[in-house]
Amino acid sequence: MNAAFLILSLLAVAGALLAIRLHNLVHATLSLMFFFVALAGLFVLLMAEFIAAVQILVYVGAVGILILFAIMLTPHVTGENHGRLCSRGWIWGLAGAGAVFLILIAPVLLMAGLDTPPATAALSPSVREIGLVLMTPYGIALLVMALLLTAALVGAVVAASPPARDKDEPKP
Amino acid sequence: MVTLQHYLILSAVLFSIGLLGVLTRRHAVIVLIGIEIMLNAANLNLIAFWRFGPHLENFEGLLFTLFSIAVAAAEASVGLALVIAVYRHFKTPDVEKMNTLRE
Amino acid sequence: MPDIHPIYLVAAIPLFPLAMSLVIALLKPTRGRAASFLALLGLGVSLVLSLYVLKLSLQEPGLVQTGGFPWIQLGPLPVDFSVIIDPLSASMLAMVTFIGFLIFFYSGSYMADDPDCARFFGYLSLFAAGMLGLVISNSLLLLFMCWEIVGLASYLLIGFWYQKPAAAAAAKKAFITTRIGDLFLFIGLLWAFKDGGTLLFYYHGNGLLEPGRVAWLAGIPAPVFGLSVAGVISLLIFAGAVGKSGQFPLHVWLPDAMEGPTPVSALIHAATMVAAGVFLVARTYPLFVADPAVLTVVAWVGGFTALFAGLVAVAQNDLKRILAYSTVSQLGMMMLGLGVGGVGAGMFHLLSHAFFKALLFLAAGSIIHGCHGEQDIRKLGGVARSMPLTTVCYLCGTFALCALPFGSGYFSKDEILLAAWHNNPGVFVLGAAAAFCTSFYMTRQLCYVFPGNHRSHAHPHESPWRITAPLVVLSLFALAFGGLARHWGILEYLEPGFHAPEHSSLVMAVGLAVALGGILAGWLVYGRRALPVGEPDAVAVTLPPVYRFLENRAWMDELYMATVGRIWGALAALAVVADLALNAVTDWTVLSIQNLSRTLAIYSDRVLIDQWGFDGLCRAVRGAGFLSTRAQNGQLQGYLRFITLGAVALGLLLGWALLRG
Amino acid sequence: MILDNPDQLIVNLVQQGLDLLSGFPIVVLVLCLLLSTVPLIAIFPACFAITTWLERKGLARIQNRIGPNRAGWFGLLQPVADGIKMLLKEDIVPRAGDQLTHFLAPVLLLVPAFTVLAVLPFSRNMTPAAADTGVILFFAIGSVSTLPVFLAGWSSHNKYSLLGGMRAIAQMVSYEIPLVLSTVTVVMLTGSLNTVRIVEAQQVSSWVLGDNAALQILGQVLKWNVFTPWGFIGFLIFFVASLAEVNRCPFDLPEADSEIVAGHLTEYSGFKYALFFMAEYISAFAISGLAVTLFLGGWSGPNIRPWWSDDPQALLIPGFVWFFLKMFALILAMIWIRGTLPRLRVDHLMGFAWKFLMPLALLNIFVAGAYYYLPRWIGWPAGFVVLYVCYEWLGRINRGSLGPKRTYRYA
Repeated sequence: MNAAFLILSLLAVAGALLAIRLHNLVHATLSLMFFFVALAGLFVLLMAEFIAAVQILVYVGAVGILILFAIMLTPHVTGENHGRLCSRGWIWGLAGAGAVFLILIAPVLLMAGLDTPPATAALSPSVREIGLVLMTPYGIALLVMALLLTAALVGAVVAASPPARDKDEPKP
Repeated sequence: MVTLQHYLILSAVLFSIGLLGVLTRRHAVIVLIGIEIMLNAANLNLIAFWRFGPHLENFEGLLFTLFSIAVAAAEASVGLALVIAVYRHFKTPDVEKMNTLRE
Repeated sequence: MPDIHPIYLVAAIPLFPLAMSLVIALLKPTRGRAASFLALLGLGVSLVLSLYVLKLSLQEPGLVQTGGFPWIQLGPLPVDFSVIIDPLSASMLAMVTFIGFLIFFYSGSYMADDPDCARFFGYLSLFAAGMLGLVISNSLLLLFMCWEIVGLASYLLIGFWYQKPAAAAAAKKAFITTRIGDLFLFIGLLWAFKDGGTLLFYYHGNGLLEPGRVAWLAGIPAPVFGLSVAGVISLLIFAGAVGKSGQFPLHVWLPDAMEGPTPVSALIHAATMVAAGVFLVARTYPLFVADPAVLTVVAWVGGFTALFAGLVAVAQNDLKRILAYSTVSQLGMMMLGLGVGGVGAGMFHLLSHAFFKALLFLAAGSIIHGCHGEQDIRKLGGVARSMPLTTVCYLCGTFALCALPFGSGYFSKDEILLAAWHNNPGVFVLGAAAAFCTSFYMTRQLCYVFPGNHRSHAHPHESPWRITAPLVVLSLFALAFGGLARHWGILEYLEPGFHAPEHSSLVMAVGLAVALGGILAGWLVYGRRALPVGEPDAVAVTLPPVYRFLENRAWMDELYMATVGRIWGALAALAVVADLALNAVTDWTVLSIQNLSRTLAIYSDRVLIDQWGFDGLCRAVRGAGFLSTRAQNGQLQGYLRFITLGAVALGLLLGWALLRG
Repeated sequence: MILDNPDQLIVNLVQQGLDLLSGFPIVVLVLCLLLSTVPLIAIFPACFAITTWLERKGLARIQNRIGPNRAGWFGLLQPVADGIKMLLKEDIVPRAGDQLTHFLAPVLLLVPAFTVLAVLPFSRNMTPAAADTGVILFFAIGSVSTLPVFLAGWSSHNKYSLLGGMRAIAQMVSYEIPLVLSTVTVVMLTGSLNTVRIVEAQQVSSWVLGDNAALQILGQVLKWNVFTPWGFIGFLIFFVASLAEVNRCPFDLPEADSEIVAGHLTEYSGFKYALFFMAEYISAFAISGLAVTLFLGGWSGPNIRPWWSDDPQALLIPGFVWFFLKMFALILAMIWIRGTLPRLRVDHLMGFAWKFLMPLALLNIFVAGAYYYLPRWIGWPAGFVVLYVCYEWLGRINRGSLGPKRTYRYA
């Protein structure tokens, strides 16, 4: 248990760091995928098997691929991102991220009662139970989610499609 | 024994890494990658609180994460579509150079 | 059939037209015949089921059955989909499907030449599904959903010939105007859900309309008008009905809606959809009864609308537009009936009106069809000779509408006037005056259209049998429905526990007198001699200001343009002015700083050359400007960093608050 | 008696062997791990070898040739010869390419290909990982395999490779949607994502446990999902989409040799190429196995109880025999299709997935829902009629996007 957590968390941190650190965009995306997989492993440790499966399906199978596709549609087909990696004023960004980190970590270290062992559950919840909860009390949220995804689908198509050309202009 | 504290520290670290990526990188795609990392760190937090919390039978953390993953998927698709559209307009994926509202 | 629970039958009724509209939308049949056949098939099945349900309901008049399933759970409150069988829904179902079927049949011939016939029947089926769903719904939410579907279908059908700018504008006007009423209805819905805890009408004694819940709602005082919550909710519901049923002051869309094809006018804007508002009030009547003040409002609004629209109709020249104002007037009559006489009187008039008004519209469509699209009554004429069957049917419809003895309208209008006489004499006067107007404008119309010779060069011809057959059927109903239904006790059926108000020969005499008086007056003004082409209207000659006032529909559209439109325009202008002012201020600031620094620079150049003041001042001004532009530099990440700063500040604040305890 | 149940012979033997070692839990754990992974790693590459021979022979017969016939009896040793050749070849890495990802791609491709095999129930009590989330796990891990294909194309630093990789992404992502949607029907009507439960739901258990041999046989066949209207259409959609998912003909555009040399495989040689090849076949096995599980009754088949046994659960022919028979039948169908159909054009490929398969799969879900609530004697014929009408209708709508009919004068 301990070893699994240690390995997975190290993988996750390394994956995340490399993802924002690497010059090559494709490599960065690849390490982002490793981060996603490591996080799915952590979900399994936390007894959320179903969420882990969804994590891999959505993040590795869809979001990661989508990012690669987007990179291929920008000029960086080779993935090389020459020039400065950091934007101007990056030092302020670093300071901001550091400050947020301190604020997040302070209560974790200071508050008592966070080092209790987990409540023992025999098994991770079955998909059937999750499904029942999802369909009854969270039904309205599910509907809203469906609406949101539809809107996102339409929005993505509209945003990514090239601007309409005049009818007179011959098609290429 | 791995406790809630460990997970919270891990998720704080991951969140900060993501934020760092968002705040300091020039390339729009890496900014999006940073956002994804932040969302995932938040998900880890939710699941950890559910697992270590008193009401395992309510699945609130799980469902919240499920919805957050769905929202993140929508966000990624729209975000990347925007990156492509912006790239088509400015001819660069560099967020520093996207500093005008007009041509 | 007997082994299926009737509630399933009722729930299935709207599904057939819905399925057919989907099929038509997906198959996109190129031939109009196929589309009309599909639509007729769907509605035909619904018609059979509806008649069966009506039979069940008639066998057992007190029958009220509901059935449904939970849709979503909002916190502790379930939101259900539920349907109902009771006399109200059974009679409406039969009326809507029957008239709808005839009109579908009629449209098959009327629209046969239109290239977009399939689209027309798709919309029409969608409308039928929405209307039937509205009628059977046992939940305010389901009713509202169907209400909106019906509104959408109405919008689509008014704008069916969207190439015509007038049609497109009329569609928009109808949609937006009814939306105002719908907003109130929606607020009422939310309020009912908040205080009533359910949206079901009838649910084992816990429904919104059942005595316990009504008494509970009537007991809560509302923060406005000194009404109870029940009163406010019913007032909001009535506002929705005002929008949909074209009551004053939201009636402006209905006459314009005549830009749609004539079958649409007959089905939607005369017989069924516009009656939905009246139906809604009848459906939620227990809430209205809980606060009598609201019923008075309903009666007065209805009475005023009836008279106002009747007057306006006198000075219109478009065949369909006269009928449209007549519809508005009759809808006002129904509201009046609901306000003073109860569900029975209002609904009885709704049902009988549906038959004869559909008949009048269809006959008008036949005339327009036969006269090659001519709608101006001043240019029509002599139709009686060339289209005899249509003329007879039109006369039947007029007979019923004018409430002449033993026509349909006679019985239902008589009930309303009787109730008004007993409960609210002021409204009675309005109603009687409206009845007079009705007879007058109908006579005027008849005198223009039917006798004499053609006033234009067109050669009218009788319509084909597929158009006249529905007319004949509807004529029979227009003549006989009222008397038979009254004889068989429709009022007692629609309103269990109905007790007839004391019969009054005075009221009967007044009713007869105004009907005959209107006709006589119309005959004296218009009918004594042939009306030549181009002659100004007789009323316009004798009472020019009144005529102009009525001809321009009391300038209601202009009034709205002048108030609502003007306010909007003023707001927009204000925004422009504010924008300019802001620009001026910023420009002035920048320029003055520039000038100041320039003067100072020149001054210092001359007087204090190479002094620290010169460079320092310039640098300070530049620096200030630079600093202020830095905040708005368009750098995405700059903004993000500021957001982070804000988040950090909030976090610190939270931590500080927590530590403080 | 251990021979009472031939179906469970292997399982029982393993169980007894492990029982002997119960004093050493760590050994048992390691053995369990090995026993659930090693057979997969041993059996499926063997199947791969046989299939390459089958495919070459089959294609040759379809094309009126003889096929491999030198190495061994009927050329049966050809796979061995091929393997040795691949191993001995020089491994070439393009100098401008990305060395790390070029190496990583074939390795990463093998991982999901083998992992998904774990959720397949090969026979009763022979599921390496009988997870509650079985089907979704399969798709989750299967969706990862898009990534290595793209990486292979990208890291080769060759435009044909990159085009192949891009095509692979577009194709695999698009066809995953009808694939998953067609499984939804099965999951919906079974009420479980667990593959073992899905197979068990396709048996009439009262007949199987009864005494009548004919009913036993029927009970294991009649309730297969493929014999329902939604299951039939679902199976067809699933099979077609799985062809595209594993880049088989006629959807092998990522490696279309007449257009882009060999797509993402262009710059691969030697053993890495062999790994790609193997991964592709193993994915084909896995997805055929899933099709068998979901629609063709999994391990159940016309089977009777051994006459000497009293155990009501006992079966004469082991379940995995049926499983592999059905799986190989699907593989043979794939080979047959490859020998018959020409490759699609790329726009037709996308249009087929989005405009035909996806709407059909969505409609299929509605039909499955209606089937569940209707009596069988209405639902069964009505389902077929509705689905046939939808099929015809979608076909008619899509006919417009095919373009004008081409005529070939000299062909």
